[in-house]
Amino acid sequence: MKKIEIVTRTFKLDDVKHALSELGVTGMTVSEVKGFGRQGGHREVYRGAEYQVDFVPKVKIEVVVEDERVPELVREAKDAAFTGNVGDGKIFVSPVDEVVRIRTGETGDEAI
Amino acid sequence: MKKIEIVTRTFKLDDVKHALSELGVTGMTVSEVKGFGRQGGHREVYRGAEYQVDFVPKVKIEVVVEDERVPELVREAKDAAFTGNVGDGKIFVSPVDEVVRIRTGETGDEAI
Amino acid sequence: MKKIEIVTRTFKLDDVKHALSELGVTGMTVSEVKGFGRQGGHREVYRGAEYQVDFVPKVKIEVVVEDERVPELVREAKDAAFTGNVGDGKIFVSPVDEVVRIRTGETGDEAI
Amino acid sequence: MNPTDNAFILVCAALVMFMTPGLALFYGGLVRNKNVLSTIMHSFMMLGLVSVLWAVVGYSLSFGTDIGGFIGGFDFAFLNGVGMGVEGSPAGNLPHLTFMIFQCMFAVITPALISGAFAERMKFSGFMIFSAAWLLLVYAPMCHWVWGGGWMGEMGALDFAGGAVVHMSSGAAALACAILLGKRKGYGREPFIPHNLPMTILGAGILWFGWFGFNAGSALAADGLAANAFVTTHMATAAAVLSWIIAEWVHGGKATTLGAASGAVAGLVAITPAAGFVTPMAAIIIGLIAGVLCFGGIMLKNKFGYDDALDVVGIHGLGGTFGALATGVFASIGAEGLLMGNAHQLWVQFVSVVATWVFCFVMTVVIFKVVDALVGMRPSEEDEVRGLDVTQHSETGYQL
Amino acid sequence: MNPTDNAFILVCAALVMFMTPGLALFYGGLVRNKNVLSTIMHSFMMLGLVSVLWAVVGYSLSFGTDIGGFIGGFDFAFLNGVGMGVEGSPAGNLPHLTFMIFQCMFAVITPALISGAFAERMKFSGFMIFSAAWLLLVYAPMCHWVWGGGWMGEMGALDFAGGAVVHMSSGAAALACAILLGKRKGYGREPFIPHNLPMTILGAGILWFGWFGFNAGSALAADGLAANAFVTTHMATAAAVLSWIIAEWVHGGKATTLGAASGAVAGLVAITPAAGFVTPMAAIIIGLIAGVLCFGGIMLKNKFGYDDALDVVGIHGLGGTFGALATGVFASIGAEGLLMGNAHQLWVQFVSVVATWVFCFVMTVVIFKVVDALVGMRPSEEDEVRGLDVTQHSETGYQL
Amino acid sequence: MNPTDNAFILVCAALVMFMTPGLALFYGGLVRNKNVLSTIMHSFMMLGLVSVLWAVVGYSLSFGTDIGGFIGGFDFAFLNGVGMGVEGSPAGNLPHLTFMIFQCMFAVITPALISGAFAERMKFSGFMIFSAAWLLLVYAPMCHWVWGGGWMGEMGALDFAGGAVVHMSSGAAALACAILLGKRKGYGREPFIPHNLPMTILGAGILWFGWFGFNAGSALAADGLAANAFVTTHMATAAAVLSWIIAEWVHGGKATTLGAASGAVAGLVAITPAAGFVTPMAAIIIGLIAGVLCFGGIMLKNKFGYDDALDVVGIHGLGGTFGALATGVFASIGAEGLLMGNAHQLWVQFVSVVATWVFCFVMTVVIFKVVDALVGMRPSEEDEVRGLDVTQHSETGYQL
Ligand SMILES: Nc1ncnc2c1ncn2[C@@H]1O[C@H](COP(=O)(O)OP(=O)(O)O)[C@@H](O)[C@H]1O
Ligand SMILES: Nc1ncnc2c1ncn2[C@@H]1O[C@H](COP(=O)(O)OP(=O)(O)O)[C@@H](O)[C@H]1O
Ligand SMILES: Nc1ncnc2c1ncn2[C@@H]1O[C@H](COP(=O)(O)OP(=O)(O)O)[C@@H](O)[C@H]1O
Repeated sequence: MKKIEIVTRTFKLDDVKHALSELGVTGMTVSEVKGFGRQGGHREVYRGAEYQVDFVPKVKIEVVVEDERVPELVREAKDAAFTGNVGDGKIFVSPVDEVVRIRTGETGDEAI
Repeated sequence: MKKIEIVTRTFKLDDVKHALSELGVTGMTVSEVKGFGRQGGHREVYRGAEYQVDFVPKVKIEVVVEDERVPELVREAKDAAFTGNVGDGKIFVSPVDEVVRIRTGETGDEAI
Repeated sequence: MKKIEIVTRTFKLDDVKHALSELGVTGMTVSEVKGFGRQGGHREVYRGAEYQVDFVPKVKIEVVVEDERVPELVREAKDAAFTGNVGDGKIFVSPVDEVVRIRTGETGDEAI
Repeated sequence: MNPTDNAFILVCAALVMFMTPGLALFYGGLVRNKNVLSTIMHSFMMLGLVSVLWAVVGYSLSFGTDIGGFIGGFDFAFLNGVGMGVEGSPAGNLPHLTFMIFQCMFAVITPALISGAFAERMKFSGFMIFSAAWLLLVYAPMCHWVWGGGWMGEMGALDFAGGAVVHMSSGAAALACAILLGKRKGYGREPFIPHNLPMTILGAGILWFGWFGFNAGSALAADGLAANAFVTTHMATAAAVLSWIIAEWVHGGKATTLGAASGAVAGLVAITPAAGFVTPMAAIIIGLIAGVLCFGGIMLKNKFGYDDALDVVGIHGLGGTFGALATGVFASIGAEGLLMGNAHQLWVQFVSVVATWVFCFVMTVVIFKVVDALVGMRPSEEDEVRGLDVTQHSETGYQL
Repeated sequence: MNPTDNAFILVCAALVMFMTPGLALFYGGLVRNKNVLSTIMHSFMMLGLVSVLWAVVGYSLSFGTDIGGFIGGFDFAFLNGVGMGVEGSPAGNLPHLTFMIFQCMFAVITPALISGAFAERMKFSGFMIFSAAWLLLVYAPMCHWVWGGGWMGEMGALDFAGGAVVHMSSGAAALACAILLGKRKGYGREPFIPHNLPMTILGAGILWFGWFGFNAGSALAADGLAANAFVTTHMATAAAVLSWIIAEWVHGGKATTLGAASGAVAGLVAITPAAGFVTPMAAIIIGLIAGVLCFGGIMLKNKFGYDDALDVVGIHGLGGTFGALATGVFASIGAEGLLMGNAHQLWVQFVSVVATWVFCFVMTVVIFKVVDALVGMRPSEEDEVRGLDVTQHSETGYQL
Repeated sequence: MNPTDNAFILVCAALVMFMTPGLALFYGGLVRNKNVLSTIMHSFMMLGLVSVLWAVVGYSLSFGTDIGGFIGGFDFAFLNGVGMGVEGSPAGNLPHLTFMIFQCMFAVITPALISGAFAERMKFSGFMIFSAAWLLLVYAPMCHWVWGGGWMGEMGALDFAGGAVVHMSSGAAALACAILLGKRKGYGREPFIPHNLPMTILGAGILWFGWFGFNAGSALAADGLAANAFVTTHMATAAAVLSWIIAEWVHGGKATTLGAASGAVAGLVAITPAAGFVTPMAAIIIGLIAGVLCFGGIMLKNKFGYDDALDVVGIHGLGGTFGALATGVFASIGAEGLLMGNAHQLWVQFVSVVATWVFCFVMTVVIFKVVDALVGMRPSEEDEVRGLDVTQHSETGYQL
């Protein structure tokens, strides 16, 4: 099994979720993160003291899937998250050895 | 080494932490996440505008351990997080190549 | 490719980011997490009811890099995050199969 | 009509009105994130529900022509005869409308106070029906007994601004509700940590501010008595803040912010019945005792095993009771208490305390049971776990 | 000079001033995280900008010697002749300065109200210039027409505390701005969920509290009329809270916190023109209707397709209009409405409604277009997406 | 006794009391998350500690029979002789209790103001002892000098509502504390970003609102002078909001929310000594200058290298000093300043400024050193890093 991690713009969360759901993904886990990248940050000023804030709010979507579904899901997620502007983010795929569903005790592909 | 990721109900955090501590786990890292799954979400209404919120607050517990301890820890974590209702969550196990303890510079199993 | 995960003190975020940037890292993703470890927590009291809080705020920095850069980056990140006191945190290295840049569709090392 | 008194009491009425949103924040900060709106609603809705009920019939039941010392008649129903002049006004110096609206604000906050006891586990529909019934069947009689010409006032019980009418009554009701509703799911196992203490402190600040209208306004005139009530209110509160955090510090080694805020409310409650009857230095003594006493009361709560979520019993019930008795001890202005050699006053106060607790507790049990049978008081377990904001109101407090 | 009235109106002026920070919080809680400061600034800055403009020339344009029923002269520019005594004071019982500053607070909050319509997508520079122009070219004439000796007041239009001057005017301006500025990016696709409802409730509480100064103070004396306005204000608001959440509950099965807060504001708005002219029971009827009406208005909004972000049109425009007409129906104190057999009053009210909407809408369009041409009103798309706090003010609201 | 004045001053006292929770929020929003409660406590606890001290002996030291122009005697200790009538009252129109409690609220907020300088790095125990000593050894004499019959008032120094007594004194103390306590750990390296600016704005709104009680109430009567002080307060504040954000905009290209809030406080501070002595237009000039001046002062701070965490020196010290001198320039009501040809007044103001700074600075250094030796003022480095909320109070502000 593989974990697909999609780091992208916060307002794209719904689109990506929708795209993955369409393809039959029934579970995913989302976190709010701060991204540092080419997109650049902004300046903040408090009583004259300036701070450069390099981090931009992003959303990270993690979904664990069967190996064979990876290419399709990555493609669709990429399309859903795409705007074409700097800051669209990245998709990472990494190996997962085992999955357990807590409620049923199922393991492996069945547990996804 | 392996990373065990437990995504489960927020109010189960203490139970899971306790179960793992009992087995000698001395470190873990926790994040607040939002889960999408079979459990379903809820509806919100603001001045008549309805929104379907599919995400449920969950907690993600990450713990990196020696390979041989994985089965035992997964079993105990599963039991601690179990309620039997939809939404209990998942446990994912994935490979970790290297661990470094920043304070001492130790690496590998020693650093856990 | 590898993912380097650095879990460390929140106020070290800027130092680590700076150290990695110096070495040419152009992207990373940061989350606020709660750490449980040797460092210990604190007690809280609300109207006489005591709670032991075992979790300490930490920051998790995730950066995906080419295999060959791992040793150097881990070393520099370790130095940047070091204070020498309990609670400095851990660095985890794990395998990544694939990376996609959403904006361009580039994959592999190019997408980092 | 005395325009100065009118101006003063109208401003005081506005201050008392402001206490209810203040209470909403005070309570709202103490619950968990997922119940913040539900808790706020329990106070805020009283502004809507009770005010209208008050105009329709509540005021009349409280201040209409006395019927057997027990309740007022329907003469003022629908504010009939309650006008811009002083005709019929219980306070001859004030327009009848001014007197009515000042009293309205007291009626609004009293059921809101109870809601702290059942926070985080009450159905909204049940809450609304319960509160309406409670206002008419408990508050209105109590108010009549004490201030409307009923038996308690006739007996000579002293209650300057509502120790019995507002605080003991809500404290007794809180105890009944906490017992009948049962503990919150997870009570004793999961941590119940206030989700937003700055909000609670803001609420405490607003309560303190508004309470000047509550107590000084209860002089019903802008005279020296109002000044005295203002000063005793402030001094008792300040003293209770100090004594609560000292008690905490002795007990656990740390002074807490929540302790300071709780001490303030304890002091405000305890001085309420006494405000116009005692001197400022007596007020400081009352405040010092109130802070320690209510802190102790809350420490004891765990022994009893009911889940009074936000400590309404410990603060309003206990503080109000202590204040009523302390009035019987320290009264020296316009009345004489034990220290002036008048033990009888303390006895009268004691009778009023017992009668208030018994009446309010029993009536609350009855109302609770009836409403529970009608619409149910407690949400399903799943709803309680998800949080009342989403399940009762389809909203969430924060998107941060 | 009447010291009691002076004391009362000064306190009322402070209460009305407090409404503007209250509005800042009410609106601030309703927007998204990234625009909270920008939204707050839209209200808070009016305290700075409008107050100074008012002293310089605004007051004089409103209350200076009448020129053709349309505008005041420059006699009071730079507060010339506005002193500690009653000379020249439009209210002979009040120091001229007291009258001036009470009116100032009304002028401050009116343009702040409009800002709810263009929240989350307005350039700060454009906003400041627009507001300054609007104050002098729309508010000052409107204020003069109704209260300063202008034609609308002469015609006999009743507006006790600003139904036309404050609420219809800002509602009409809001409609114009919402249409001209266009929808927020993502409107209809992304969720626009209030980021901090407890803050909105706090704002509503402050507004309700301060509104006693607004309406009761508009009696300009601490008399029975003030008491009546105080009571009608409270009762209409309470009734609208109830009717709004009942409407919601009928419509969607749940009563919401935002509904309760919105109902409160709707009730406050609707009673404003009527407060001193109707009885408390009529106020309850007005409140009950206002809650349902404004809820319905907001439900309808989506059909029209303009993005009035925080529903200024639905609440202030609609509520103010209804209140003005209701005054023509229910007036019975110091004036006679339809129910007293005086259909003419309703006609007068109707004329004032139409004139106000037309004048304010047209003028706002003109001002908007000119300012847009000068400095631009809408930030770049990228700035809007990043949020106005960072891009307009180089700050973020929270670091939690 | 004048009931109107009594009503007015009681309400003003309530308003001034409300400023202290307002200050708690204003300051609380500016610190980091982990110190929000500690910072709030620094203000809130003054309501408890100072009020009781004031009743016990503080009031007497300030307003008791003058001893050598320097301090009051013990005649009013334990509020002895401070009653509901006017006997002994420094204001013959007010009940003695009313005068006492109005002054009490000033005493409460002054040490709270200082706390902004040592925010995020002060032990709670040290803070409490320091504040108690400071109240009795610095505030009480200063208050006596200016208002209690002491030498500064006798000399003819003008201080309408506390430019010297409240703002310069706390500013000078803040400077001493900031220097003696040293910089916060990480100062200049880590970002110190306000964690909750909406809370700061709310605090600023409450301060502005309450300040009407502070300044207009200082007329001690509901007369035209009160109206004047009310208006000058509002206008100076509004002007300072404008001038601060304009200065920011010229300096860095953006107007900030924190700038608007800071400008408001700067204006309020600067007009405080002048409020009853200058005209509204002079107030606008004073406000315009104050905004730019305090902004500049804060810009300069970094050059000096002390860590005045929340800019008490820059706003209260500098603003109060400027206001005191400006009073000597612009005074035209009940006194004559430089512009009326009376250069002597400016000289008197100058002497009072120098004396205030020197006395308060030196005394603060002494008190600080003694308390530091007794219990220690600064927490351990580890405690400071963890945050004062957890380490001093065993609580955390938010669970969001
Ligand atoms: N090497 C990396 N490791 C982890 N996260 C990354 C990496 N590179 C980019 N990211 C994440 O992707 C986000 C977008 O990257 P950015 O360079 O701004 O734009 P783009 O993806 O369009 O080139 C970043 O904010 C960061 O969260
Ligand atoms: N394939 C997946 N990848 C990542 N997270 C998942 C996946 N499936 C489920 N989850 C996480 O587990 C949580 C619980 O899953 P859910 O389907 O609601 O219940 P259950 O685990 O009892 O079947 C989800 O909210 C989500 O956070
Ligand atoms: N085995 C582990 N798995 C995941 N996270 C860990 C593990 N051990 C430690 N951590 C993280 O590292 C942080 C620091 O660890 P701690 O034991 O307190 O100090 P140190 O790293 O100096 O020994 C913890 O708060 C936790 O977030």
